Amino acid sequence: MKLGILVNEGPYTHQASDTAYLFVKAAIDKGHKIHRVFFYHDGVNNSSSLTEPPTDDRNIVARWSKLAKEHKIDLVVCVAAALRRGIKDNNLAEGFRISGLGQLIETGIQSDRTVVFGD
Amino acid sequence: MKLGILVNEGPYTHQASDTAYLFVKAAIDKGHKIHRVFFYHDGVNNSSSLTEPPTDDRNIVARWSKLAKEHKIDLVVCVAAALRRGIKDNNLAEGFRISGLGQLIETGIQSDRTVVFGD
Amino acid sequence: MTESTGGIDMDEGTSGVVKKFLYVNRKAPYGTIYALESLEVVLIAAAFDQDVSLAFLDDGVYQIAKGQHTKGIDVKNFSPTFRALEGYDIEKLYVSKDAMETRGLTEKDLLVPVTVLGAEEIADLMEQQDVVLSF
Amino acid sequence: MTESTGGIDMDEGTSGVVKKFLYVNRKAPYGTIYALESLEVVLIAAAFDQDVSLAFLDDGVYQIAKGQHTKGIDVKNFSPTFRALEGYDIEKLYVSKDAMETRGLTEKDLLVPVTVLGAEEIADLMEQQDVVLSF
Amino acid sequence: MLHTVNKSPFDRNSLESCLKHAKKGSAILLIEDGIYGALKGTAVTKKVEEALKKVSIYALYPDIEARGMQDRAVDGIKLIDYSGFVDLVAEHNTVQAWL
Amino acid sequence: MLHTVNKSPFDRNSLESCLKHAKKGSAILLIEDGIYGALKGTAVTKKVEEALKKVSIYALYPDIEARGMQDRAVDGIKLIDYSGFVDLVAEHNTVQAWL
Repeated sequence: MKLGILVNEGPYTHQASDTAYLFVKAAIDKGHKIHRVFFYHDGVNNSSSLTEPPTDDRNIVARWSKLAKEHKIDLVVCVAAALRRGIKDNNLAEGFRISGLGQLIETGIQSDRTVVFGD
Repeated sequence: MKLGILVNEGPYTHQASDTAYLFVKAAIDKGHKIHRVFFYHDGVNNSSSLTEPPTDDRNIVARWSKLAKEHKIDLVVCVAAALRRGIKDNNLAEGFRISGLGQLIETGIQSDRTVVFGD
Repeated sequence: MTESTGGIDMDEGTSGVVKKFLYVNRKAPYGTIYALESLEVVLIAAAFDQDVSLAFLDDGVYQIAKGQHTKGIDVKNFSPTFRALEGYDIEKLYVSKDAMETRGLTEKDLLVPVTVLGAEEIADLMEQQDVVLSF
Repeated sequence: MTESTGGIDMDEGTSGVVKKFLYVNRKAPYGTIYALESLEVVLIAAAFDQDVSLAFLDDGVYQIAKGQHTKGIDVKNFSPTFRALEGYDIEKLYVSKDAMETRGLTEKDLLVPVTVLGAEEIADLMEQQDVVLSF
Repeated sequence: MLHTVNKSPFDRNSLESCLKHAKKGSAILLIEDGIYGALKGTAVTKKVEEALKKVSIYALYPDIEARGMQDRAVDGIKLIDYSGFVDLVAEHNTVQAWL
Repeated sequence: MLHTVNKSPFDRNSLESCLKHAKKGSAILLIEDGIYGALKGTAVTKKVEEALKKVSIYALYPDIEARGMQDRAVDGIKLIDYSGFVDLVAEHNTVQAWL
C-alpha cells in the first residue's frame, strides 16, 4: 500500500515526529511504500542540519536523513512554513527538499492512506 | 520595578512571544526596567537570524533585536535548548546572546517579578 | 501556479483522480498558527480540482467569527480570507452545532454561510471522505 | 559549574538573597519536551542555594510515575533523575491529591517520596512563593 | 497573587485548574486564547461568574478584539490593555502562568 | 474509519470530541499522551468503557510502557505496537488525527 505522511511538529519538542518516524519504519518493514513525508508547521524544523541534541539522546534529523537515503523516501519541507522558521537550502539536512504546499495535496491524491502526526 | 521575562515558545507558531514582546514594550513605556528576557524551550527560535516571514506580517525576530538595541535589553537564549533546535552563534540574530540556564535562575533572584509566557 | 503548487504539473500524475478532501479545523485563531497555516493549505488545494470540504469543530468555529480586529495584538487578521473561499469554488463549509451551542454562537455571528450539522451528521461527513487533514 | 550556570559567579550579584522558587509541573512526560526541560532547570537551580519546591499538578503527576520504560519509543527515560533530586538537596516535592484521584494513582505508584496536598493547601503553597516558574 | 491563563477553557483544563487553586482575593488575567473563558452565554460562563465572588478576573482587551469577541465579556470582568497587564504584575507579589 | 488521539483526556478535549464523532464500528487508536485515556480507575474510564460498546479502541503499547502504565489498560482495549498501527491504517479507508 502507498502511504502519505504529514508531520506538523518539530523534533524533540513534541513526540509527533518520533511517532511518525517509528510508524514509517514499521510500514517499510511490512513492505508498504512511503509516497512522501511532508513537513508542515513546526514540522519543518525536522530538516534543520544545525540541531545538536545531547549525545545520549536520539538524533531525529539524522534519523530522517538516513531513512531517506536507505529507502529513497521523499522528504519534503513546505517552503512557506520553512521561511517563517528560518529553514533554507543552506541549513537543510541531507535527504530533505524544499517545495510548495501542492506536494501535500498531491500526497493526499496519490497515496492510498494519508496519516497525520501533530499536536 | 525590575522585571524578568521567560519566553517558552517560538515565534509565529504560538502567540506567547507576541504577548511577551507587547508586555515588555508596555513595561518600558511605563518606566519599568527589564532585567532580562530569557528564551527557553522553542522560545530559542525567537533568536534565529534566518526567519523570513511574509512581507505583510510582523517580523518577530527583528522586533526583538530592535528592542534590545534601543533599550539595552539583555536577550538570553538557553544554550542547551538552542543546540537541540539548531540555534548557534552563526545564526543568532543581533541583540541576542547564548548562555546557560543559570541566567534564568539569576533572573528570578534579581527581578522584582518574573513573568512567564508559554503554551 | 507552478510555484504555489510546489512545482507539480497538475495534469501529470494526478490527472482524472478526484478525491474527497476534508479539512478539519478544531483550533482557535491567533493563539497558535495552526488556523492560519491550515487556511494556506486550503487555498492551494483549490488549484487541484479535488472535492474539498471544511469542517469547523470545537474551538475551530472561532476561526470564522465576525468582527475580528487584530491591530491590538499586531498579528495579521486572516479572517477575511474565509470570505474569499467562494471565489475559489470552496463552498462546502460545515460547522458543528454542539460547538456553536457550547460557545453561545449562532449563524449570524459567523463571517460566511455555513451548513450547521449535528454530531451524527459530522460523523457521516467524515466517513465519506478519502483524505482527512487536520493541523 | 561556571558553564552549567551560564557563566554567573554566584557569589556576585545574587549573594545573600534567598528566594522561594516554585516549579509547577502540569504536563505529562514524553508527549512534549516540557517535563524534561523543566527538570533540567531544576537541576541547575540546585546550584544557587535558593529555597526550591516542586509542585506536580494535573498531568504533571505522571512525570513521577514508577515503571517508565522508554525503549519502545526511542526516547530517553529521564524519570530516574527525580530520584537523584534528593542528592541536590531538593526535597520539597508536592503532589495534588485531586490530580492523583482523577488518575487513579496512589503514593505507592510514585517514584519518590512526596507530600500530598489538597487544592487549598496548594493554593497556600503558591501564595508563599517569590518566583513561580512553569513550562 | 496574579494568575494568567492563556488557553481556551473548551480545549484545555488550565482555567479549571487555575480556578481550583486561586485563593480568595487573588487576581486572574485571561490572555490569548484564554479570553474565550471571559465570555457570556458559554458553557463555562456560570463557573466564571461563580468565581467572581471570590477572585478578581481581568481579560486582555486586544486579545478579545482580535477574536471578534467585543461586547461579550461577562459583567464584572475588567478589560485591560498591555499597560494594565503591566500594572497588574506590579501590584501583585507573584505571577503564575497556568501553562 | 480509524481515528487517532494523541492527547491526555485530562488536559484536552480531543478524546471527548473524537468519541462524540466516531461512528459505530469505527476504530480509535490512542497514542502518545493519548494513552492516558486507556487506563483503569481514572475519571474517564467509565466513558471509555461505554464507548467500547460502539467502537473498537486500541492503544500503542510502547507509549503505555514509556509512561509506566503497563497492566493498567481497560479490559477490551487492544494493545498494539507500531507494526499493528500500520496494519490498522491499512485496514481502514481513512485515518483522522484528532489534533
